[in-house]
Amino acid sequence: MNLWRDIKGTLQPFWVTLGYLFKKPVTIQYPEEKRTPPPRYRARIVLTCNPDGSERCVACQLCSAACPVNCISMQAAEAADGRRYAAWFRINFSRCIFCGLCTEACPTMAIQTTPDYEICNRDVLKLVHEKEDLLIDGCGKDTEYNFYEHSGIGVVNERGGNEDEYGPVDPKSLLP
Amino acid sequence: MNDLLISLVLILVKLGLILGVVLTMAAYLVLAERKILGRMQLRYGPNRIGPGGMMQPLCDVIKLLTKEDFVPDRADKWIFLFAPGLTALAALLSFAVVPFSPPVTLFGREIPMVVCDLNIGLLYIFGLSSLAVYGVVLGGWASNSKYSLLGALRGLAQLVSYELALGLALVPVVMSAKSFSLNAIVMAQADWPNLLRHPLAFIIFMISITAESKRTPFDMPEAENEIVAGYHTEYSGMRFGLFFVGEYINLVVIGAMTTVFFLGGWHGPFLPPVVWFILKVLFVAFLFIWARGSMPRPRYDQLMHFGWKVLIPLALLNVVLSGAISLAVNS
Amino acid sequence: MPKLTIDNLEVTVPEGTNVLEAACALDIAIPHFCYHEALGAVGSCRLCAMMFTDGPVKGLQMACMVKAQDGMVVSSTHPDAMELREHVIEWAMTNHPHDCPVCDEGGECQLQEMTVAGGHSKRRFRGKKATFTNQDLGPFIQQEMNRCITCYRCVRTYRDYCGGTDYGVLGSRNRIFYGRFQEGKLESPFSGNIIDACPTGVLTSKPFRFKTRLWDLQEAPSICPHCSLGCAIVPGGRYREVQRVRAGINRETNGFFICDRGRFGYDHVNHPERPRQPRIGGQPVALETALDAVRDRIAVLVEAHGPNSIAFLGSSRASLEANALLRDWASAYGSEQLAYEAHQGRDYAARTLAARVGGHACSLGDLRQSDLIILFGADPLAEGPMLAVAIRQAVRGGAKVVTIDPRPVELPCTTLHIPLPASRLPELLAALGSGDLSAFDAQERATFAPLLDQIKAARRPAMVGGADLLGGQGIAALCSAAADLSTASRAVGVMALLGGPNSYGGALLAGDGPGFDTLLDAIQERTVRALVCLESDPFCEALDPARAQAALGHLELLVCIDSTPSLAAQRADIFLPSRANAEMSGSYINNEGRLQEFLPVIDPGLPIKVTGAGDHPPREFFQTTPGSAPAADWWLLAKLLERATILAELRKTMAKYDERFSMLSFLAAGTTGLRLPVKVALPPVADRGLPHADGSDNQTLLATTGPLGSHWLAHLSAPLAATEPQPYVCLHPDFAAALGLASGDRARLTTRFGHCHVEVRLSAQMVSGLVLAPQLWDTALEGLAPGSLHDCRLEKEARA
Amino acid sequence: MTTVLFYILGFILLAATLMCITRRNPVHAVIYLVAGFFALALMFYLLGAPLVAAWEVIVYAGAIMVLFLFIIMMLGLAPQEVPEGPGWQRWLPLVLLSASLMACSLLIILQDPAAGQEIPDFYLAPQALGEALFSRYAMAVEMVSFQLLFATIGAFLLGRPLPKGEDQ
Repeated sequence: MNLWRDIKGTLQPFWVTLGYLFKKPVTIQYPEEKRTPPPRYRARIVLTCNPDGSERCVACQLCSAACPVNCISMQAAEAADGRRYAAWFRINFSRCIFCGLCTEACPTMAIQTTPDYEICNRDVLKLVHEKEDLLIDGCGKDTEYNFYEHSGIGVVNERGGNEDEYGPVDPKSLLP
Repeated sequence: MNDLLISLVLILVKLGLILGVVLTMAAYLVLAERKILGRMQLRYGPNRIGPGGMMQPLCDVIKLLTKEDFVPDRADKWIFLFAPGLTALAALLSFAVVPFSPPVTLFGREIPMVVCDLNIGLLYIFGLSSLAVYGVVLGGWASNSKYSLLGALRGLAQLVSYELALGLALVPVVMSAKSFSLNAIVMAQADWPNLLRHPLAFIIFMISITAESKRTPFDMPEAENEIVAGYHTEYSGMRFGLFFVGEYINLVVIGAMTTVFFLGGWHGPFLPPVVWFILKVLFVAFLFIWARGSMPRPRYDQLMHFGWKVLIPLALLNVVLSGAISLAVNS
Repeated sequence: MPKLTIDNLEVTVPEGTNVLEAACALDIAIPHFCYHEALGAVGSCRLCAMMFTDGPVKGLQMACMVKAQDGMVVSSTHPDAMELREHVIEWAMTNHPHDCPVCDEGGECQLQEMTVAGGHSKRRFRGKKATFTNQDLGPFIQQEMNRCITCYRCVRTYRDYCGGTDYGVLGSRNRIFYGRFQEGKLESPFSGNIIDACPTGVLTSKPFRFKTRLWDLQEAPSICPHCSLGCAIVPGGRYREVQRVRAGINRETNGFFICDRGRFGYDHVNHPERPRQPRIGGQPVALETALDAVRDRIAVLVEAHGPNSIAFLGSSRASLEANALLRDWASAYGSEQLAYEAHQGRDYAARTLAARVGGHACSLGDLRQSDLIILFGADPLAEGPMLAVAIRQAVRGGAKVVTIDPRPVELPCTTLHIPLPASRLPELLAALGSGDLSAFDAQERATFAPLLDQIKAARRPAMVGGADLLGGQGIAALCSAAADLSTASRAVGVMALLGGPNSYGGALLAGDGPGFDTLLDAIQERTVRALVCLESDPFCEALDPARAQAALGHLELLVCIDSTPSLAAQRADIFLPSRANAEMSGSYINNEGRLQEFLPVIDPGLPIKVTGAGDHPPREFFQTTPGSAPAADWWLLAKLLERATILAELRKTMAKYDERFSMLSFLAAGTTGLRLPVKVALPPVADRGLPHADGSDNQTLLATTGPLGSHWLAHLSAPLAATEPQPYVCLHPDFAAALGLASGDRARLTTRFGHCHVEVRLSAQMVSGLVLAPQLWDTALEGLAPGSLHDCRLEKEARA
Repeated sequence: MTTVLFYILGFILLAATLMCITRRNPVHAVIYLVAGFFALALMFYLLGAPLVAAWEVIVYAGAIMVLFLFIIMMLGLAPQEVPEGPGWQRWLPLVLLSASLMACSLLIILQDPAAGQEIPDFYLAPQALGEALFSRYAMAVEMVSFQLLFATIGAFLLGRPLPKGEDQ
């Protein structure tokens, strides 16, 4: 019967909450108890390096474009060898929502999230991390990839020196 | 003249006592609500300030007092400023007629344990509860914000609608006490409480008083996931605090009213009457907190339908039935 | 008017339209690379394939190569067409380096879009990629040939449309290479257009390299402030810095392209020495203090010496609104000392043009359709570069071009050049108008008589004049000649190259008021004691800077409103910083009377790269942005006049000067603008003529506008610095031989502004007996106001 | 004492009503009207009719004026002008009225008018009222309620949205 169902539906939750009232809470008492997040946890963002130790980031601004809260800003610049790099790179962790979209957008595997979640600070400016705060000495989750070995731009190797390229053509030659 | 002076002093003492107890109760009800809700949701609730979070209300008060008191641009400033006070005041004043213990004889003087035993006490409470709506409505209107206005409109319609059912639910109580005086109503329940005599009235009363006090599940005027914070969206600091305290004083008042009207007031075995009274009030307060932990918010139109199409006819029917029964029993 | 059906939608298009354009008219997006509205269709990219299911043409065809015909039924979503497009994109991508993260085209790359639109997502080709070695194409263009998809757009833009000769296509098969035969700077002054034209990242802007992604760029439709043509541009800025300019589209003026001066001349906004703080007597003060000081001190002077002791100088680069408010301000005091251009030749030219051109005014769009164009004392590459491109389009359509000028006039097309001294140009115009060439000698008559016949025979002739050399009298003669040569069946178009983007607007406001030379006289006589300069620099822009500087020294009060570190800004008693046109809204009226609006791109402020002073932008925070004091010129004037600072309100008050200004309310940025309707009754202009050299024993020097980088705003732009020439003079070979000079010699040029070491260039197109020198800023040649004649001495120097 | 209170309350009532009809802002007018109702309620109390006093507050101040407010807020009738002059001056009347009302209420509570026995049949008992309404004046009460019912139905009929295609 409908009325019976309604009354039951109204009273049942009271019973449930009353039961919960006497159960042990599931809350983890954070500063006293800590948990170890899984390796793929999305917390503090870092900039990783190539296997050869050079910076991975090419300042393509895809992470800042993907960022839904606009917490990443940077300026690209050109090194002497034509390499594009970030002249400055800034993540405002007081804005960051740790969604991880930046890492998905990154074409060079440079920007990665880490399980280090304890970055709270009373001084907001200390949450604004510059490139030197973000750079780590390691490859992070991807230990092989080096963008410039595949990009076709002669930075790591000479032009045409990557494994899937012929050497530079001579447009003035008519030989096949 | 001496007599007048003594009665004045007595009134002031009682006022001070009530004010102190009620405000403390209100403050700790906030904590209690947060802790109980927390446990119902398998959390701890506030537990950081003082032992078991007992100093939390103090911190809240300090925080509210030190926050910026903000008046929105183009708000109707004066109405905006006095509206929260109106809410808190109306709730506090209701206590003037609540008897919390049988009269005590002190120094040969019989002192009624009520500030003012009005013979229209029930109507007085009605009057004040219908005035409490002004705080909500004017505050919401003066904020010059669409959410506040929507909250105020909702609050207004809700309060007006459920006041009818509330009044009708109390008619059997008045009929059996044959008086509007709360003292008389309590006295009339010396043998058994009205809860047993008028169970339907009790249910209607509880539902409509929940709506009247804007508590969950009938917190439409401040439904935070629809209209930010409703009528007090634009309030900050202690003015918000006044709305907040008003709500919890109201909770105490409701507890007291329910106790007086249905739970037999201070009557009870073994324990002193005041203790019985306070225990009953706290139990009712717990019921409200429990309801908040258990019930979802209905839609606004559902609320209106329920009030006008179910509750009021039911209350009318209850009046007729109670009248008939009491006629039959008496004759 | 063929009527065809595309994707079940019917459309009627003009005769000669191709199917791709017809689809565009229906807002059906067809992927394409090689087709471009300005360049036309060549059908080389094979991407716009559509299935012709019914009608005169059937089968899978390239939409850009098929003219729309009646009864065609076309499908852009036919599976065959989609499959072909997908394969074409896949082929185009076989050699692509997949380096989008480090490519500047990212975000506005048509190849990216077409790859996604074409459905190609996974590379199947497992072979190796061909690679190329890039060329250094100079300071403007960065080349990355690996990304090329051989659409030929760059060559068609550079060679065919803009008339460059030093860029082309080399090689064959998959070794096709676009570039110069040898590395080196691209010579065409329109080379930047290949950046816009290239659909991928092969050709990108070098000054903009790695600066900003398109999605981070703040862009807004604007009007180029560099010359009077009023080309549509779209500046882009980020981090409080204007970083690039791309061509806007205005089919009535520039079409789809702009010149390199407009494209790379944005940097004056970010100039490191740009004054950004109000100053009184050289000391920085708050804006309110400066505004009060201006009001108070002018009020004191008016009180003491009457309203005419205050003179006002408007500007051809200030917005129309600001210039109108300046007139309001002058009339508020009752002052009649109001001029709009410090260079009085240009001033009178503009006023004469505004008063007399009438229905003859012709736009660049009209000019592209002309069949005969005669340039009288106009050097498009210096005074209005896009005119040269427009002329080239006319020539490509079969037009003849004649240039009559004392200078050599280089155009990217075949021209007939007739050297003639500037002073004789009005005379020639009068003779052409009347048809009476008797004043000329037989040889000259032999040249000009066929010209007269050609004009009379032409269907759409146009005459172009330059304000610098013609002055007011010359422009008057140009307008009269055009009127006389017009017949009932066809009118002769008139276009004049004026001093600045808003010369025409200033001229409309100036009416028959005094010229700046009159004001100078009054200043010299101490009847004028205060001068208000609105974005103009009388010290440098006046026709006779020496006299101007001497006279201006007498001033008791010099108020300057400017956005550049000009001499007037440095010497002003009270200085108010204004915004550059990329930082504010406003409107200009270009040289054909077209009212156009520009919108702000960025807010003023010191660029982050300056405030950062190093690798990072600053980590402190301020209540206000450093360097954000500059306000729009009209805003400052409205504040001074204590008016509401709302542009729309100010515009409503402007119709009292010219009822045509009521059109301002209908103006929208990014459109073709609004051509002012013809108004006949304009006050006559009293022209005092151009001052000429007295012809003493030395040589005569004709000052002229320099090429790209030597205009004031362009000079302040760092990217153009590389193109700014070293001081040079140009001589006729015969004259040079008489002086004992040869091409490439170093010479010492002495004028009354001092000495200067110059390089000697020779040109047979010069008028003999004349030394031609460009006005070059920050050199001894900076006092040479264009169009003025000076006495000079040229001596050969031994080579260092 | 009672007489003095009566005159004071009378003055407050008149003043509040005057303020009510001169306000341009409808919400402010309502606030003054409510203050007037209070004064009226106190007067009823003074005259020995506490029931009427309570109903005055519940029905008029608590229900009818609230509905007025509802309509005003729903229709957005408040003027959009910026308040003129310093705010406290505009609200001085209300503050004064409220303060004197408060004082009067206190006086009434302290000096229970019943003590003086000035009016013999003091409290108008609910029973007496009920009997008067439903026996002696039953006809009149019924007529009035029917009129109210008709008015309600009429308002509903006039105000309901017309069915499609039906013209006025």
